[in-house]
Amino acid sequence: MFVKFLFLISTLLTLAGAIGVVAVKNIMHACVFLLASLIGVAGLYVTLGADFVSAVQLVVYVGGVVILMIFAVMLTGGDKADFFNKFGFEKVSAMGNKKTYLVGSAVLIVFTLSVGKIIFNIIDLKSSKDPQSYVSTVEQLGHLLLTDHVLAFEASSVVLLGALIGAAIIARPNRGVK
Amino acid sequence: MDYTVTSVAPIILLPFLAFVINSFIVKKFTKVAIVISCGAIFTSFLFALRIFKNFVFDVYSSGYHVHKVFNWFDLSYDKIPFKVDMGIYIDNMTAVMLLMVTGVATLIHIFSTFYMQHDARYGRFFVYMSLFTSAMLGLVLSDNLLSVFIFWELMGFCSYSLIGFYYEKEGAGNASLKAFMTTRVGDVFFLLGILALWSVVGSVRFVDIYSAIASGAFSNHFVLGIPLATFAAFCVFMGTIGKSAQFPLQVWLPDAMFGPTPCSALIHAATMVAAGVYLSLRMEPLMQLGNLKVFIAYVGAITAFGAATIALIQTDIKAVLAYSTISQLGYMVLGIGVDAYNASFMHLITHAVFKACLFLAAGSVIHSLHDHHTDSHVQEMPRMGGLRKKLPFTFIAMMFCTLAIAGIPFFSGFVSKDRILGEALIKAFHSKVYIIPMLLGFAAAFLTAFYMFRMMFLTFFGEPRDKDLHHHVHEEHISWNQNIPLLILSVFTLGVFYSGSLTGQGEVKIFSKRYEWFATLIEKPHLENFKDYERQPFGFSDQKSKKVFEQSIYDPTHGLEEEEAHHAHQTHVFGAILSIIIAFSGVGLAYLTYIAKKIDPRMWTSRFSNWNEALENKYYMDWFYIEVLIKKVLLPFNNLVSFFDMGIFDRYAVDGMEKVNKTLFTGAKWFDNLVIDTSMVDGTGASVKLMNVILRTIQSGKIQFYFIVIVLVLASYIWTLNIH
Amino acid sequence: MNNTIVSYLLDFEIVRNMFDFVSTKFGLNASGILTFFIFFIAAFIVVNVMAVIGGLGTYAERKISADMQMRIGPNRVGPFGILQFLADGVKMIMKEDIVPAKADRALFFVAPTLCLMGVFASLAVIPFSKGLTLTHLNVGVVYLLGVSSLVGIGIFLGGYSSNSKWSMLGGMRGASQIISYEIPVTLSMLAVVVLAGGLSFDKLVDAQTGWPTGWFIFHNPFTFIGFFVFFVGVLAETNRAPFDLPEAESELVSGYHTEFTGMRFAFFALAEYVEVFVVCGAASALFLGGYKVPMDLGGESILGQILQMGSFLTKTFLLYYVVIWIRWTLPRLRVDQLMVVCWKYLTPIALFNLVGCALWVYFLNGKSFYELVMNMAVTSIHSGGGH
Amino acid sequence: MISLSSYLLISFFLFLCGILVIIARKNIIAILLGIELLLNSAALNFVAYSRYTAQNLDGHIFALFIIVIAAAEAAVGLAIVIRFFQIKESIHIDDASQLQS
Repeated sequence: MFVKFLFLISTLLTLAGAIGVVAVKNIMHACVFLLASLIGVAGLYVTLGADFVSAVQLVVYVGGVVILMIFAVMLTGGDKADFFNKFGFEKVSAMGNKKTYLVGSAVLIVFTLSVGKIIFNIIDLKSSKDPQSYVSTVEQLGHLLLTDHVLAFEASSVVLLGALIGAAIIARPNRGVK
Repeated sequence: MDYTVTSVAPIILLPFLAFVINSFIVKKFTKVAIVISCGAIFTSFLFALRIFKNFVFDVYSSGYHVHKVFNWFDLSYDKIPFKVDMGIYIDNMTAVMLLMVTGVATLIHIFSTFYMQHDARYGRFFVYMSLFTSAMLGLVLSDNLLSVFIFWELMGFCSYSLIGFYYEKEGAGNASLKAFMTTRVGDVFFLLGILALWSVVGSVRFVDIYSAIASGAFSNHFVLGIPLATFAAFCVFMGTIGKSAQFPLQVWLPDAMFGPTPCSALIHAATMVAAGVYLSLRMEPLMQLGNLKVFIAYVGAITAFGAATIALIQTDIKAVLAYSTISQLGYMVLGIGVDAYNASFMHLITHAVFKACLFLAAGSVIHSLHDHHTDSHVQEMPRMGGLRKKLPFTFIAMMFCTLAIAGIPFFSGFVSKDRILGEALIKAFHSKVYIIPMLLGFAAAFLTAFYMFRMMFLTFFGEPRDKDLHHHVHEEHISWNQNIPLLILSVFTLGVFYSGSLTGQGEVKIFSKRYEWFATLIEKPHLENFKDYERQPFGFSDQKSKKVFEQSIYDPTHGLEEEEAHHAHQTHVFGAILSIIIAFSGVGLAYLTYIAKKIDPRMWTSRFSNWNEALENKYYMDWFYIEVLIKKVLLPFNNLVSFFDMGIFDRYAVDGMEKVNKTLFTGAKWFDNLVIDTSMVDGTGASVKLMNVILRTIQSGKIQFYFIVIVLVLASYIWTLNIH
Repeated sequence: MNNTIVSYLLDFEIVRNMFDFVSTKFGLNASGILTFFIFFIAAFIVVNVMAVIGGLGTYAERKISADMQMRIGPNRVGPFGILQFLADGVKMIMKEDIVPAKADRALFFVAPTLCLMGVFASLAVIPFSKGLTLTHLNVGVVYLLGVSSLVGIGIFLGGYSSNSKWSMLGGMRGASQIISYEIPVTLSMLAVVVLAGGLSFDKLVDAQTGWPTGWFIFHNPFTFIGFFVFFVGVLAETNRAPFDLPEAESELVSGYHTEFTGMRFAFFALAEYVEVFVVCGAASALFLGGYKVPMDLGGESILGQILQMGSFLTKTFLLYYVVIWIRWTLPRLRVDQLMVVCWKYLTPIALFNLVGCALWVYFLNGKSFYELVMNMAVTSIHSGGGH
Repeated sequence: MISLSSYLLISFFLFLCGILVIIARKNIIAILLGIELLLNSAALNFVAYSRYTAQNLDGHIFALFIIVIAAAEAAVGLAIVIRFFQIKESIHIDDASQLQS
C-alpha cells in the first residue's frame, strides 16, 4: 500500500541520516545528514497519521533549526578542525577520533543491554494490527491545544519569546561589548 | 451597632497609612503629604465620632466589645498557656479617649501647618506626627497589655524622634536621649508587670485579667515575699510613672520642650503622657487588689506639688507649661490614688484639651515673637509683655485655658480638679494617711492658679518690656490654621461639656433622661460583669448584651449608707468652696505681684533664698541623677563588674589554666606524635587525598564525561525496572 | 487521495479491473502499489508541465523585459522565439560540468537537487482546479511553508560548497533573506487561514466565491493589505526583482550559483522560475479566488475541471507578469534596506493584519466587507421603506 | 504491516545514534546535532504510542511541544556557542572545562 511504501522510504531516510550524522567527518555534511533524517522523521509522522505534527516538523526543524546549525557552523569558523589548543597538545580532532568512538560505542553497548532487555521482549514485528484510517488531526489538535493544554501553549509562547530575545542578545557581535 | 474590626480598624490604619505613604513622598510632594496626614487624622476623627455617638448615647450602658483580630503567636507548651491574640477592646472610656485623641490631634495637625510652615523639614514633622497618632490610637484600642506595650514603645520612639527634631540645636540631641532613657526605665518595670500578670492569668488580655481578679486567681501567688498582685500593680504603675513623668522620673518632660511646640502640645501634653494614666485607669482593679492606692496617692500628690513649685520661678513660657503638665498629671494619679476613678479620667480629658490649647497658644506667641538679631524665636517671658493688643485671639484662647487650669468655676478644670480634691477630702476624713496628699493637692491647686496667671500677666498684660521685639510682632488676624484650632479647643474648656450642669455638679435633665453626663459614662471596669466571663474561645466579639443598668454606676453615695452619703455630699460641697477660695486667692496674689506690683517677687525669692535656689535647679533632681546615680552608682558598678571580670577571671582563671595546660602539654606531645601522628593523622590525610583524587576526576569539567555518567545511570536505572 | 486526479483516474472501470487482475495474480493486495504507480504518473505529468512552464517563464521574462525596453527579444528559435527555453536547455546540457577545485563535492551535488526538491515538492499542494490538485492535504499551507524553506538551505549550501568568498556571501545573504521573509509571508497566509477556517488549499479556495467581491483580497481591509505584504514577501523569498541581492550580477557576479555550470545551473534557474510560478499560484489561490470565476464552470465534468484550471492558470500568469514587470522597473535594494523592510515594516504590518483579521472574524463573524455593505443597504432600504 | 514495535526500534536506533554523536564528537555544534536526534526520537515515540495505543491526540501535542522547545533550545544553544567562540576562538568541547574542580 502507499503508506507502507512511504514508511519504507522514511525509515531508510531517517536511519541513513542518523548514521550519516554519526559517521561523517565534515560538520557541514553532518548537518545535511541531520536534515535528511529530520525529513525522514517527518515522513514517519505522516505514516503515523500525524499530518500536522509532520508539517510543523518540516517548518520548524527543516526550515529553522538546520539552517540555524549551518549558520552557526559558518559563524564559528567553518569546518576546519583545529587540532592544537593553546598548550600545544595535539587536541582530539574536532569531529572525534577512534578513541572517542570506542568510548562511545562502549557506553552504547551498556545502554543497549539494559534498555534492550525491555524493548526486545515487547517487540513482535508480526502483529499487523494497524488501528484506524487516516483522519485529519488539525482541527482536533487546535481544539485540544486551546482547551486542555492552554497553559502549556501559553507557557511555550513565553519560552519562545525568551529564547528569541535571549539568543539575539547573547550572540551579539563583539563590537557592542567594550 | 457592630464594632467589628472594619468600623474600628480605619482609626488606627489611616494615620499609619498616611505615615507609610508620606515617608516616601514627603521629599518631593510635601504639600500632598501634609494634606494626606491631616486628611487621615480627620477621617479617623470622624470614625471616632461615629463610635462615640453610638456608644455614648446609650447612656448607662456598660457594654464592652472585645473583637479578636488575629492570633499573633501561640507558643503554649503542654500546660503553660503562651498565646497572644491581637484584638480591639472598646467601652465607654475608649470611645471618649478616641474622640479626645483624634480631635486634639486633628486640630494640632491643622495648627502645625501654620507653625511649621517655614521649617526646613516641614514634611518630615508630619510623617512622625501621623506615626505617633496611629500608635496612640492603637494603644487606646488594644485589648491586651502586650499590644499596649508595643504601641507604648512606638510612642516612645516618636517622642524621641520629635524631641530631637531640631537636631542642630545643641540641647535637643541629649534631651531626646534623656526622654527615651527615662521612659525606658519605666517601661522595663512595665514589662516586668506584664510578665508577672502573664504568669498568673496565662494571658494578657484585659478581660482575662479582670476575670482573674474577679475570681481571685491572685490570692496565693507571691513574688520575693510580696504578694504578686502588689508586685504586678507596682510594676505597671512604674510604667505610668515613667511615661507620665511622675515623681522620680519626671526629669525628661521639661527637656522635651526642645521639640517643636505642636509636638509638645500633642505628645507631651495631651496624648502620650496621658497614656500612662490611661494604663493605670485600665489596670485600676489590679491596683485595688494590690492595695497600692496609698502609694499612688502619695506619688501623685508629691509630683503635683513639686512640679507646681518649680513652675513658679520658670521664665521660659514652655517650661512653665511643661511643669504645669507634670503637676496636672500628678493630679490625675492622685485621683486614681483616692479612688476618684472617673474624676481622674475626666481630668485627663479636660487637661488634654486645655493643655493642648495652652501649648498651641504659646506656640503662636513664640512664632510671632521673631528676634531679627539672632533670627530665632523668643520664648523668654521677661522679654514679652503687653501682647494683648497684638495677639487678641491667642490671648482670648489662652485666657480661657488658664481659667480652666486654675480651677475657676464654670470651667472644665474646676469640674474635674474639684472632684478629685473632693474625693481626696472624703478619703482624708476616712483615714489619716490621706491627709498629706489632700493638703499637697490643695496647695498645688493654689500654686497652679498663681503661676498660670503669673504667666498670663507677664506675657499679655503690662507694657512690652522688649520694645523693638514687640514692635516687630505683626497684628494677628483670623487665619484658619493659626487661631481657629485654638478657639475651638478653648470652647471645649467650658465646664458644661463635662458635667452637664454649669457648676459642674449634679445631674442635668435633658429630654426627660437624667444625665450625669460624663461622670456616669465612665465607670470602673465593673468586675461583676467579668466574673461570668469564662475564657470564651476567641474569634467572636464578646458583645455583651446591651444590658442597660437601671441606675448609673456613679451614684454620689459611693454605695455608702444614707447617712454616710449625706456626709460625703457635704464634704464635696465644702471641698468645692475651699478650692474656689484657693483658686481666687492664687489669682489675686498673682495680680498683686505682677500687675499692681504691690508685692515684689524679689522679696519672696530673697526670703526663701535657699528654697529659691532649690527650685532653680529643679530640686537638684537632674544633678542627683547625673552626678549621684550615674556617676557614683552605675559607673562604679560598671567598673566593679569589669574589674571582677578582667581582674579575677582573666588573671586567675585564664592564666591559671595556661600553666595547667603547659604541664599537660608535654605529656600529650609525646603520646601524640607516637600514636596519633603516624597512624591516625597521616592515615586519614592519605585517605582524604585519595578521595580527593577520585572526586576531582569526577568533576573533570568534560561535558561529555558528564553525559556518559548520565547515560550509564539511566541505563542502570532502567535495568532495575525489570519490566517483563 | 479524495477526489483528486488519482481518485478520478481510479474511477475508470478499465483501471479497476486491471487492479483485480493484478491483485488476483500476485496475491498480496497490490492495489496499494498500483495507486502509488498511478500517483507517480500523475506527479510525473505535473513535474514535466511545470518544467515546461518554468522554461516558458524564462522566455516570458526575456520577451516581456524586451517589450518594456522597446526591443523585440528572442524570436529566432521557433515561432516568436517560443522554443528559446528548449534551446537554452540543450545549451545547458551541452555545457561542460566544472566543479571548483577545493569545493565540497558532496554538497556541490546536493545543493541544486535540494533547491529543485523543495520547489517541486510544493507543487503537490497547488490547487490547479477542484479535482486536479495532486493531493488535498489538510495541512496544505503549513506543508507549503515547510517545503519552501528547503530552497533556502539549497541556496545556502550552493553558496557554501562552491568555496569562493563571493558565492559564500551570496549564499548567506540569500538564505538569511529567505528565512527572514518567511515570517511576513507566513503571517499573511495565516490571516487568510483565519478567515477560511482551514489549512488546506481546497477549503481556502472554496471559501471564496466567484465574484471578485467574494475573493479574500477584497474580504476586508486587512486581507487587502495582507495580499500586498504577501506579494512583497514572496518576491523577496524567491530572490526576485527588487530583492535579488544574492545573485546580483553587478556585485557578486550572480551570487551563489556563479560556480555552477551546465545542468546544475539549469536546476537553480529552473527552481527559481518554478518557485515564482508556485508562489504566484499560491497568491492567486489564497487571495484571488484560485480557480473561482464569476460564471459557474461545472466542476464535475472533465471539461469543467480543465476550465477551472484555465482560470487558475490565467490568474497565476497575470501575477507572473506583474512579478516580471516589477523586476525590470524597480531598482535593487541594499542589504540593510532589505532587512529594514522585512523586520521594521512587513512583519509588524503582517502581525497587525493577522490580529485585524482575527478581530474581524470574531466581531463580524467572517462576513466580508461587501456582504456587510450589502446587508446595510438591504436593511436600510427595508427600514427606510418602513417609516 | 507497520506495527508499533517497528517505530520503537527506529526511535531506539535514533536515540543510540544521538548518544554516540554526543559522546564521540568534540565539536560543540555536532553535540547539538546529537541532542536534536535524541529529541526527535522521543517525539517519534510519543506520536507512535498515541496512534497505536492511546487513540487520542495527547501524543501529538507532546510531540509539538517537544519540537517547540527543541527549536528554542537550539537557538539559545547556538547563541551561546557563538559567544563561546568569540571568547575562546574555538568550539572544541574540551576548551569548555572552566567548571573543572
